[in-house]
Amino acid sequence: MNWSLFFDLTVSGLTLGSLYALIALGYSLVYGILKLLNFAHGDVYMIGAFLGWYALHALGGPVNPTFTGAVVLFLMFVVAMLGCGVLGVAIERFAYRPLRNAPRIAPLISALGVSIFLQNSALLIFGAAFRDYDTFDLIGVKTYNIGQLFFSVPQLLTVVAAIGLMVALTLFVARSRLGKAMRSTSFDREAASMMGIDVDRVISVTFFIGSALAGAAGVMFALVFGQIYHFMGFIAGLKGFTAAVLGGIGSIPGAMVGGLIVGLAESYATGYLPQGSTFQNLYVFALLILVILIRPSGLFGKAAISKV
Amino acid sequence: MTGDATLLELKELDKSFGGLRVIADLDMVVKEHEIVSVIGPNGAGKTTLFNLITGIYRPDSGEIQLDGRNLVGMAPHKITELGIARTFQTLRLFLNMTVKENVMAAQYGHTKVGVLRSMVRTPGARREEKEIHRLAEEKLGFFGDRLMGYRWDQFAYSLSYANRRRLEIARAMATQARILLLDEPAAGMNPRETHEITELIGKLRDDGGYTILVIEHDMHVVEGISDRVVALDHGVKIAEGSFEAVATDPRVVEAYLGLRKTETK
Amino acid sequence: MEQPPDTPRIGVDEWVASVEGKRERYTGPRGAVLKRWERLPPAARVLVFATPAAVFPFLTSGGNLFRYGLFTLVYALLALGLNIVVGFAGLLDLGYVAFFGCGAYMYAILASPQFGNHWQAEAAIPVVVVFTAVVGLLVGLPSRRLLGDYLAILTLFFGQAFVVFVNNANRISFPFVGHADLTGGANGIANIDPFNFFGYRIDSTRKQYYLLLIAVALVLILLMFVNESRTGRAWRALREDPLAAEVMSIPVNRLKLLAFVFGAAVAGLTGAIYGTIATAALPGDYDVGLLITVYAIMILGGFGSIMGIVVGAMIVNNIPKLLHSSANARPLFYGTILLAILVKLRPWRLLAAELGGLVAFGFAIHGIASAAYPRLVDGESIGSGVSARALDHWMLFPKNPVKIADVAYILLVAAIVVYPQLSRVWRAVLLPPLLYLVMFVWENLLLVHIGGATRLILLGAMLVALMNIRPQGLFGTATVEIA
Amino acid sequence: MRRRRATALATLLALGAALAVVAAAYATPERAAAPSAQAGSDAALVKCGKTRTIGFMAPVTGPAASIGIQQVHWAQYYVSTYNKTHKTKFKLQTEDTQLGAPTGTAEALKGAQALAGSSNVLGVVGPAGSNEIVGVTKSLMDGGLAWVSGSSTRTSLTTDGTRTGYMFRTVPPDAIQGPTAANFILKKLKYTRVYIIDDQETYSTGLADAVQQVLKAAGATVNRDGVSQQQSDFSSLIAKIPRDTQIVYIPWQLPPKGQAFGNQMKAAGKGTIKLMGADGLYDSSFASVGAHVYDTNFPLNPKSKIIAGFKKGHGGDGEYFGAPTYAATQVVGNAIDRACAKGSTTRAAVRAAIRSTKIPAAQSLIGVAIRFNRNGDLSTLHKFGLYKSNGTVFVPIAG
Repeated sequence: MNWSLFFDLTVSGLTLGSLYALIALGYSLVYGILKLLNFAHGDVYMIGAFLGWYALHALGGPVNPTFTGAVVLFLMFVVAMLGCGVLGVAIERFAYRPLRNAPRIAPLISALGVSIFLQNSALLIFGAAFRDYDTFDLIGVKTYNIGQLFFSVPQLLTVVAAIGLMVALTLFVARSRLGKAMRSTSFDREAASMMGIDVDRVISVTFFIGSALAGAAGVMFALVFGQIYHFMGFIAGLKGFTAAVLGGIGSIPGAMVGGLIVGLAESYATGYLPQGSTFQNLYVFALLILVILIRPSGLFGKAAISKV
Repeated sequence: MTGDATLLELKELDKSFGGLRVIADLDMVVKEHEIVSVIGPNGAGKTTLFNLITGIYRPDSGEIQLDGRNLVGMAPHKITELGIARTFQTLRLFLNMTVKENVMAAQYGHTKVGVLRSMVRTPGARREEKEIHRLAEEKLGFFGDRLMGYRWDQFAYSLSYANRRRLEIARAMATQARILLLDEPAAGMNPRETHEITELIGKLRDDGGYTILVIEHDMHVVEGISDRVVALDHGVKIAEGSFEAVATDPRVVEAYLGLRKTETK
Repeated sequence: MEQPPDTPRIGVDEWVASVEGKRERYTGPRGAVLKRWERLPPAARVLVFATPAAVFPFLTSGGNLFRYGLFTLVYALLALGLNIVVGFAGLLDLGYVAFFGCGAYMYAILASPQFGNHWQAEAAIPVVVVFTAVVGLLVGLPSRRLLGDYLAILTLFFGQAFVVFVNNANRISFPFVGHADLTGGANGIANIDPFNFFGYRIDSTRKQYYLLLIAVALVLILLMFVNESRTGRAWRALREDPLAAEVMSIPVNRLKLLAFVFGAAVAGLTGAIYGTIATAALPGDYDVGLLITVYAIMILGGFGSIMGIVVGAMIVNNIPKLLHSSANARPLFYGTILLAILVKLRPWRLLAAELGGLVAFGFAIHGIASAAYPRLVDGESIGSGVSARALDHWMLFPKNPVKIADVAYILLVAAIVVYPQLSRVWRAVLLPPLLYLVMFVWENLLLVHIGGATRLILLGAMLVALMNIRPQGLFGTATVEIA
Repeated sequence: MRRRRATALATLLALGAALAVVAAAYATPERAAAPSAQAGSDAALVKCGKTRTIGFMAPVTGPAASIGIQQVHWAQYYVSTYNKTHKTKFKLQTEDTQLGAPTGTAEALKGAQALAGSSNVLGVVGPAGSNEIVGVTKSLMDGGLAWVSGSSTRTSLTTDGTRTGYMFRTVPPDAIQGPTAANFILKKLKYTRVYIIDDQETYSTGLADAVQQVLKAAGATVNRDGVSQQQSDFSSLIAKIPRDTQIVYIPWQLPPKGQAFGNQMKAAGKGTIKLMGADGLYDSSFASVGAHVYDTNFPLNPKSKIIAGFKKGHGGDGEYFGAPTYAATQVVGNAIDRACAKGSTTRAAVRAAIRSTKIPAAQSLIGVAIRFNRNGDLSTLHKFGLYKSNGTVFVPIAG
């Protein structure tokens, strides 16, 4: 066994997986409450990456930052998460809320419209060119290793931050008043509103959190892989979506595990399977189909018993 | 009036959900042209019983026989084709189809023309289509002017609650079933509508020739229609017999009527 | 929805009132036209649309026929197939364009130099259609167990897998046959033969157009017939409520498969035709983007509305092209806005006040800017002519608008989101500045990028707006969903 | 009431759309070419007038917009400099092909048909992608139009004989670039452990195949992989590259992707492995990865005034990927001028003029004279230029 390769693949898989998990959480949260596939979620993630870029450059750029690297990083995350959160709330307010009682497919289409709109607005404003983060200098391009286990600072940062955010979210949903309101709304929206829960507010908060996580993922992606462009949301959104479904859409731990599985599967497929990088997506899809066929509601999803 | 031939027979039926036994060791017989009411408090397993009979759930053990033929394991649509049709407590009409289309759609099972033939409208296809229309109108006609005439082309969602219940029954009739399973046909109705439904159920048996198994909470209705009453509690049959016998059975009173009698009567 | 139990009007339905209302409403010329339309037999309805379409080639040039006519029909045919799966049967199939690709590749294999096959069309088309139908069946099989969103994800992946497969199939060695370059990999399969029916070659744009017109008309009629048959009703029933459908003697699984198979067959046919138009089967042609386009068509047209699809195809194929030049785009844009205001703003006094306010606001801003910030007015509008020059005295045109226009754009998006939340009075007061902002962004940013991002931005915004106004699509009937 | 108004609005919109379609079909100047003109347009006389139209096909929008924009800039640069110094003017009729976009080659096809049907278009610059060319071949040839591409490199496009006399290109095919790169790796660098990664697009797979073939024939250890062009996370792929690999060859077409790949190699601790790109990556952003980066490109003339002028006009940015499109525009413009000597011309004449193009090295930014061989390839270019990064830009080195 080539341990070095295995470690490398694992590190890369975990990094990617954390990002997918963060994106998947957004899908899952929204799906849990509204039973809606938010197609525009991937594009929110893209906007997050761009907001981070603007924050970085407003703070003097990667080479001569106004503050120390850590502060700049922190501010980048804050800007991206807040910005995306507000964007998410606006999207819900404008594109989904008027359609609560419309046929199921209408909000899907509306979401599609938002996705096209965001993607091309980014093209319009940011331009078609790729933008570099160049933060390799800011936070150090140095690679550390423990034995044969190589990892870079951004990778470590991504995994740690992703896990931190997810723990925080889990606690929030489990402990806080709003979190409880979210759970009850997700369980039965009408009953929740009868119990005096402001459902609209809960939904707004859900969108805010999900989108903020996507924004954070966008910045992390750019820190690790260095580059952003207006079309980047689509593939990431698809993978996040896959992760959410794999883990059981609507379930928070499901999204995390699903994300990590997709990331690792992708990485190992690339490394070990024939023509791995070429057919990478095919392998991931095969895995997904397998999981769905065995457990139609995903790994952590509850099997819905249709009430007759 | 009531024939002697057994039409539907349940033998030692069992069903649990995640350790909770919803139907336990149930035996039951429905004879031809009989109206049998199933009563019991909420959670007694009444609707589950219907789901088992119509094949939506598969029993853990036991048999369901229609005319001596075991239905267990058959797909729901197959069971309906063999002659058991139902309505839903929660009303599950095809809301965005017209009244008449609802009834026509339910004739799928006993019609034959395939897609390709209907695409080119062969004479056979036209004939069958005409027959479907005729039958639908006949079934809707059963409800007097409630579902007649210009209402045929209205969408089902535009119907009042009571008419939706009627349409569900008409839809079940259109499958050419012999047994109708009516799940709380009078739920949510006012006294006058309830009275109408009671009369209708009698008419279904007398004029329509249907055998009827009905779940009902309203004791007026149960009293008015039942040849026989079966009381369930926690999936167990606790009493069976005439309305009077069951209603005065101490176990039933304890389980159910003791709490409810004053409210409903 | 539910009637309170003690309402005095027993058994009287809400719709009695609504029916009476509707009857009244359908008077006048519009009512007369609608009534006529409803009384027409399906074949005649198709004729109403097919006649102008048949005349179209004589009115325009080859390039226009290709761009506006041919592709409208390709998309219409494709969307008709999708309509069977999604519109009729209610199955969210996101891998649909893969069937389109299957059709094109299959025909390419049968009739191109790739394998030296040159089949006649009358033999190749049935083979292609049956082949894609079988693929549809295979994809449909696992779908029997899956509901809604899971079906969506599975089919989406089928679509992705298809693209990856055709893009890389040249790298695969198959068992038994060894290496066979089935799809030409990234290069695709070139030089596909035109259809050859018993020696008659469909090789010009006009011939292809008529072939497509016949295909669309035929599929339209067939679908109308199916829609009014037991299968059509069963599909709709299963769309409405699969469980109730199953209990009402409808074999839901078989009908789902049937919908998949027929949808795939139509897509396969379209694919073969498209293959002869593009003269090549290229892997990039069958990706998610096309799926979005086809969905947009079906949605605009209205779910389950067969005639609506044709109109949807016209809109989606042609509007973006019309917007291509600023000469067309400007009147179209302002026309739409004016129309929206005319419809929305009543009474006319308010309308006049708002428009007057807009004009005044423009002059005021322009006056202030030219006095205080001359940088804001030292550019000029795109295009020439009196109207453009007049605009220069009213609208701000910075010489280098890039940054300020970007900011204005973001501001505008924010304003549009916030605006509906305001009270009526504030909305009335803020309308002129908002409209001015819209025009500023349009003139300084959107119009500049009219060949690029603008068109798609407008498409996206249109989809959102349409869903807000009419969730059922332009021609769909209103649907009601129970929670 | 509200619904009724919405219905009215929807109906109006639909009617408006339908009307607009018909109106547009009438209004566009394409009507000049009568319906039957398509076949006859080959020999149809066109008055040249003061302003001559060059058809231009490029991915202005869509996923490949970042390279499309470069081509637009270079083509426009030619037109604007030409128009400043000449009495006759050129105009570009741009058709957006949206390479790699939603509706696939459909947009390219429509664009080609529009150009073919637009009687004042005399020649075409573009399209960018090899697959697009496969798609539009019939449309353009039916219209009698010649096209000069500045970026399609699939060898077979010119050699398979289907487009002879119609297709030309100002960028040499894979058959020239591939061996140049392979021989450099084998003979100059003397490397034997090579990793090749294509980006699954037609340009890239073609080049990768060509290089792999030569390397394998010489007995080198070659690993081959492919990665989707849409991907920007390469970490797992990088993990797979053995640490004793000497050079990674990535013939991709998006320089920023090459840059990201290089940076991620460094981040993974594999920054010592050499990298090599092809003309698609010839850009300062790829060069900025470090001094261990090599590249092949058609020899640009660094002293060319054209390049200097372009840089000045575009904020110092080279955007070299678009440079051959300048040459392509130059070829078409030049040919139209010659064909128009008598005031009117035909598309056939323009084709012939392109075929006989002779632009001297001094006026050409690619460093050599521009002439075409029988197939439509540059006859003056047999070898690619080799470059090595100095950390920020590529500098030529000896092959």
